[in-house]
Amino acid sequence: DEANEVTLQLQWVTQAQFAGYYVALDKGFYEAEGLDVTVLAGGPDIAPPQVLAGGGADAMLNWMPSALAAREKGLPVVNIAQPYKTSGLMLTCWKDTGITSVEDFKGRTIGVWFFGNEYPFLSWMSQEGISTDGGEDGVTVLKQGFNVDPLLNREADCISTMTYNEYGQVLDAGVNPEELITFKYEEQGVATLEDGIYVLEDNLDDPVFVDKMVRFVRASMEGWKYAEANPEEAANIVLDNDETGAQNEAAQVRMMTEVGKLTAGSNGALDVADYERTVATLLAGGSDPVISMEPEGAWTHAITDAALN
Amino acid sequence: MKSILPVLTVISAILLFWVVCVPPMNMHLVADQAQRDDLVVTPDTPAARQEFSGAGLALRNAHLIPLTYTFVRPRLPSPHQVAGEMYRTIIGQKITSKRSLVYHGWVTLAPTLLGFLIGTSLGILLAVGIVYSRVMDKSVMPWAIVSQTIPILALAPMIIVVLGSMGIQGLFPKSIIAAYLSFFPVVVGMVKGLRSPDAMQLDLLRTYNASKSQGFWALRLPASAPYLFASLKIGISASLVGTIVAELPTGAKAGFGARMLVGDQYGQPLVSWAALFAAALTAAALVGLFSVIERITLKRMGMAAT
Amino acid sequence: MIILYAIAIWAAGWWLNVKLAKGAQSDHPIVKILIPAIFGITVILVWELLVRGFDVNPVILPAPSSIGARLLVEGPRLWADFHQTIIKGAMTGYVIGGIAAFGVAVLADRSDFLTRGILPVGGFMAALPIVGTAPIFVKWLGSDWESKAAVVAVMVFFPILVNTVAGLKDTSAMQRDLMRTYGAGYWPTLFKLRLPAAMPFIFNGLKIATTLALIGAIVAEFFGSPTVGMGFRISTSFGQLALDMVWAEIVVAALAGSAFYGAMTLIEKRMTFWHPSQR
Amino acid sequence: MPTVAELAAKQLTPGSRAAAASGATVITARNLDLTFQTNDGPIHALKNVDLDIGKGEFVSFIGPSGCGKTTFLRCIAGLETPTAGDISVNGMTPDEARRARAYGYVFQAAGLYPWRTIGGNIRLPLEIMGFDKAEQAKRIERVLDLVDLNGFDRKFPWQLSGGMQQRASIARALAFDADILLMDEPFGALDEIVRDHLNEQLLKLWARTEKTIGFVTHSIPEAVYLSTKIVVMSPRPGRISDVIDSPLPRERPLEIRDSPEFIEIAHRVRDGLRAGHSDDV
Amino acid sequence: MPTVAELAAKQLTPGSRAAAASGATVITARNLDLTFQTNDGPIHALKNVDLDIGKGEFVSFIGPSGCGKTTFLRCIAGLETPTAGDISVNGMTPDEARRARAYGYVFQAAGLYPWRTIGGNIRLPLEIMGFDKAEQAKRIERVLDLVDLNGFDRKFPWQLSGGMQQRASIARALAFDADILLMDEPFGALDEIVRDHLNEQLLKLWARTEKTIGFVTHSIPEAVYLSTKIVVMSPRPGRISDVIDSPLPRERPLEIRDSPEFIEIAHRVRDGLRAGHSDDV
Ligand SMILES: Nc1ncnc2c1ncn2[C@@H]1O[C@H](COP(=O)(O)OP(=O)(O)OP(=O)(O)O)[C@@H](O)[C@H]1O
Ligand SMILES: Nc1ncnc2c1ncn2[C@@H]1O[C@H](COP(=O)(O)OP(=O)(O)OP(=O)(O)O)[C@@H](O)[C@H]1O
Ligand SMILES: Cc1ncc(C[n+]2csc(CCO)c2C)c(N)n1
Ligand SMILES: [Mg+2]
Ligand SMILES: [Mg+2]
Repeated sequence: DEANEVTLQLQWVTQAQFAGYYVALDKGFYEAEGLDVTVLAGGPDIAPPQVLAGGGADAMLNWMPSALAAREKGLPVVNIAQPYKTSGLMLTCWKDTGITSVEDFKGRTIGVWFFGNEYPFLSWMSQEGISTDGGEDGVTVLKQGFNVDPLLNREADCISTMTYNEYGQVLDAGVNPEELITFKYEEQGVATLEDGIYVLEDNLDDPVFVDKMVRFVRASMEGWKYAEANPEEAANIVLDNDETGAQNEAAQVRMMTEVGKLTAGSNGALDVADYERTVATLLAGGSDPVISMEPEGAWTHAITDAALN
Repeated sequence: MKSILPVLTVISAILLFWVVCVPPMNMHLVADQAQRDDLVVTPDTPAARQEFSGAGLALRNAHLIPLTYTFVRPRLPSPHQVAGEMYRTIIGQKITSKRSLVYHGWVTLAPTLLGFLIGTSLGILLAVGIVYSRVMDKSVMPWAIVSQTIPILALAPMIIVVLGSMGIQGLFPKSIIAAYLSFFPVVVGMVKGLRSPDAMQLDLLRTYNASKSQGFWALRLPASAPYLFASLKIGISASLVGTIVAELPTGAKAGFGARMLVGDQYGQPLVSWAALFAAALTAAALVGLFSVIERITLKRMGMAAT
Repeated sequence: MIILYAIAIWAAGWWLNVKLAKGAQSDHPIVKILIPAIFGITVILVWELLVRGFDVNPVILPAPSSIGARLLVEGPRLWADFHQTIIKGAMTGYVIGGIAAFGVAVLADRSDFLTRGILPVGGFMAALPIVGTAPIFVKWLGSDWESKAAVVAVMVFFPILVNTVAGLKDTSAMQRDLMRTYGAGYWPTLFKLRLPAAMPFIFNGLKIATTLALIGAIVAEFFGSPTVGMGFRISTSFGQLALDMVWAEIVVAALAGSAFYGAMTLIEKRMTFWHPSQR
Repeated sequence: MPTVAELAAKQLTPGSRAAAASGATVITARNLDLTFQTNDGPIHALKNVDLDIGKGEFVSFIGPSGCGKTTFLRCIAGLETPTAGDISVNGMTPDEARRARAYGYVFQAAGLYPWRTIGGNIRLPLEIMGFDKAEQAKRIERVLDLVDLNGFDRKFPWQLSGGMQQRASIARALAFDADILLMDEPFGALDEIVRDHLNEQLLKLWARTEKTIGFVTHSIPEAVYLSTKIVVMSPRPGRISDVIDSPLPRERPLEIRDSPEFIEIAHRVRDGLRAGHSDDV
Repeated sequence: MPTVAELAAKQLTPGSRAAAASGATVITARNLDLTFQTNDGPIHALKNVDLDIGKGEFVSFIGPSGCGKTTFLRCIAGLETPTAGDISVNGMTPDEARRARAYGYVFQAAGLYPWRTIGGNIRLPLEIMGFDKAEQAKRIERVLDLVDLNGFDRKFPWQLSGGMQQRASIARALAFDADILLMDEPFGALDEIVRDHLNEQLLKLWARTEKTIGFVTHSIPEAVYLSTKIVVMSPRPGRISDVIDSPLPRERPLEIRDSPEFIEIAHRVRDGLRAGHSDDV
């Protein structure tokens, strides 16, 4: 029934990046809250905000830059919880290219994810005053596909990686960490919030929906904390839920371990300071900022306040 | 049957070419790895090796060539690697297992067949409309052509969201994409087929004062049978491609398309290659099935004389 | 109410077309263009009306008017994308694939053995879905247009091959015997009989290949590209929920595709004027 | 060589056919005009065509290519609408007559549907006209018998020789009870011997039934051999240039073609033809 | 009706053609046998065929459908290889003769290449045989003149009537200097008047040139009218059942067809044909 059904749209395929939700599902945490939760896997052509707008899901996971951009586009999404405290996004470069600092990016080729995931990179570069249109003083940007081949093939000098996934893919390909140099957004001071839970603003006027979300966030956070504590079990739960049968255990355990580091600092409630840093980064986008004005009402503590007490 | 030997010959030639290509294609990666494993590699830095072509590097490092055939993360896997992966995932697994390509094949096949059914029915209906109505002929046909110039992978996510917002999920959205790709060859073929009766065959029915529907069932439809089968064979493989394309924006959960994507993302090229070949084999089998049905039907209709 | 309006517009468009199609001038070239145009305009009007009337979120389906606005404003960018994807990617691939298919067809045609061997294997290759081949070519040839051209070349190869092979065989026994009575060898027979006779078939293949070429080049960009190109723009704008830009690119793709197809049809008309279907 | 008189003496039952032929007119064409509009301008296919065909007559149409023979036959069958003039069939318009199933039409080529067996082809008009199964079977058997094709009903057209296919298409036209049989060069593609054979058969059939037959041919001997009336047409615009009533007796062995009377008529037809034939072949 | 004697008297230059006809044999077939292997088993298309054709002769082949006329013509042209027996053309094998451009072959249908103009079609063999441009143009003009098609060289085949196409295909066969003209039912699809006209033209052409002509037809009058020698064939297996040397004079107005001599030969041909014709049409 309406009051207890929740559909969650992920932003990528089934993997330990979303372990908390699968654990909550598998361990019956949702059930214990009386919820009937459907987790929709994502993929390369799924824009979670659009799914939300179309009514295909009640809640979505999204990176905050993308969510705020959607908000400016006229799709009022609101952050109701933020299980990820820390950003896992980084650039990974070959050390033998001689890159040691951001300044050295000039004249290089860098792989970037697009599809709404390019905002952090673009903000960073514009803060550094580096053009993204190529040339001697700018970087040449490649739209990176779904693998790390551009780096391995040396088509790109650097590519975007997540600490928990693509970086591991590079290592799995036989590369030693010493061959690489990484630039974490977190360390560069341009970190933006990742993997928050968002809903449509209108829905928050509906007490039934709010109640549903309160229970959902509570159970999800329970799932996350369980996953952090039991990475191997969590990874296996993710594997059970992976219908492609192509994931392997070692990679998921590693991913879960890395993800645990990112979620560890969060109890689910959005840290307003993090939010403000994210907004500031995005607004600082120079001539072409990701968002043009300070958003309003883009987050609420209402759900987490109720959920965590 | 007469084709077996020629096909085998061509396949052998392609395999040979393939095998020859493996060392140059993989040599850079293999050399990088060999160096990490403390083997002798010339030249001895990756950056220096970038200056050489794959073939040039292979000639300089002949001792590494065998490694190119067994490399775990090849740019071009060797044929036996693909065959091995296919064996493991087709024969070596229970067909209900998520690791079985048979299971994924079925996940892809079901929407393919449904989509093909929808696309074919729609295509035939449109063709009938176009043949019997001047207005439809003149107004719909150009747009049917335009529809095929629209990149489906761009439309697919939107179609899926719109259907999703109507609460339709699972098999059906993929079938719609499959249908979108398969209706066109059917329309084109059936319009040709339904128009294939010559003036004399049509006039014969006029002398009987036959009705339009009698003309359809007794003349136009049977006359279009050969065209229909030709279209069906194109349509079914288009439908399969449509489903695989649609597997990405529907949440790449299972099916050949999901295997290709996930294999690619997690650095398992063999998973992708096996899924790719399995998909092509499935298409070949479906086309073969229709060829058999075609032969039987046309024979019973007395049209397979020569 | 809105639905009623939509139905009314639809009915009006249809009525106009029925009049035109049944009218005495229905074979006039202008009318031939007018009828599908009216059909298209009707669809667009109904679309605009429904989107506005039902207040459809532009993130789901933008109104034709906003797509039109994008087309006007984003001209230079659309042109750059078109140049990257269609001119560099699709056209190059189309030419390479076409020439390769043609060459293989002529080769296969020399012996029945080769034909029997090559056609099924070519059919198998044609069934390789683009979702699988595109990442491989991007991996091999890099993210720029070369990999797109390769994807396109593979996609167009088979339809052109099959049609050319069928065309080269489409000579009557009498036409071939005539050449034999002249004691003509392989090459004169190829150039004076088989190739001209194959033209209608070859064009059939070339026309099918036009739409494939476009789709191939665009879709391959989803798997890696520079920051320009129609596929890049579609995917990126879609991620940014700029659906009007997505549709603007789709409109460009459809226009380019139809123009390409139309151009092929025109060339076909000129080159195969002698064929009954063109008279 | 037997003379016409001798042949006439052999004729045993002249009365019945003569009576039939002398019956009421079945087809009346008055001042028929037909112009086709084409891209290259109008083509005047029929001009001022006047003709009466009596019940039970066998009328041949002969004339150079493009003189309107087929067009006129199609007008009779209501497949073409004259641009001016009147045509009536049994007092009805051709369209009405068609709805009343007045016509059996045999096209120049056999035109059998290749996906139907011989039996299936003959069944086609019967199905369309709604005969019941039993009746269909009975009629198919009867007409197959009539054209000497018993035992071939399960064969497909391509399994038969050209001549047999042609006979099957005649059987198809005979399967339902059309009063008027229209045949457009039915034997055009056959060799002379087969043609002779089929000509004899056709005459026998005509003798057995009461049908009115309109028959287009390019062959002068064929026209003379078969007809009670020969209509010579000439082209540009298509019109009737001569109508010859045959004095030949109704029973006609093949040898009659060597009789002087026969040759006499053939001469007249040939002269009529040559006059109408412009030399731009 | 003029008698043969009267006609012969009109003949002004009988000597030249008679001399040509009495020349050396050009084509010799000895004990020719040809069996086609098909899915349904072997078909014995030619059996024990013996024939000599002298230089300048006009030989017609006539016989029921499937008796091997086309097959025999194709053997002469080296398009088909006999399974047994010997055939020689000018002392060479047919293959060698073909390479020496001995043949002009006219197929049953015109078989013009639709993508070439009439002129282009006639140019085709000239291009293949490597004539230079000027020579090509000269010859095209000459043969177009010969078949009365001047002014049509820029037209495409479909813009011409069937008869004109047929003449173009004859022109194509005449454009290069083949000694032997082989024609397979070239006038099969034409109406009687056009046919008469072309028959006359063909005879004139033959009279003008020294060609040896092999001619397949279904029409008895045509065979008798044209030939110096009529070869009657019969089927299953295909063999020669009669060879008739025509006593008709070489100059033949169309009226000769009504002469008793003509009818006499026609009778003999018809009898020969009927004997060979089994009644399974
Ligand atoms: N549907 C049509 N449209 C235009 N012109 C036509 C059409 N049908 C026939 N004609 C023209 O009308 C004239 C008479 O044609 P018709 O077919 O009646 O001739 P015919 O006497 O039957 O000739 P044939 O002996 O070649 O069959 C011809 O010039 C022909 O080109
Ligand atoms: N290529 C072939 N393969 C098999 N059988 C053939 C082939 N060509 C001819 N035949 C058979 O050989 C026999 C003689 O054929 P041919 O074409 O010489 O006859 P024809 O006398 O020219 O007949 P028509 O008057 O019908 O043209 C026929 O039974 C025919 O079916
Ligand atoms: C088309 C497309 N490209 C990139 C991302 C970015 N992204 C967000 S989460 C994630 C998983 C990392 O392992 C990735 C790649 C996306 N969602 N869709
Ligand atoms: Mg006609
Ligand atoms: Mg023949």
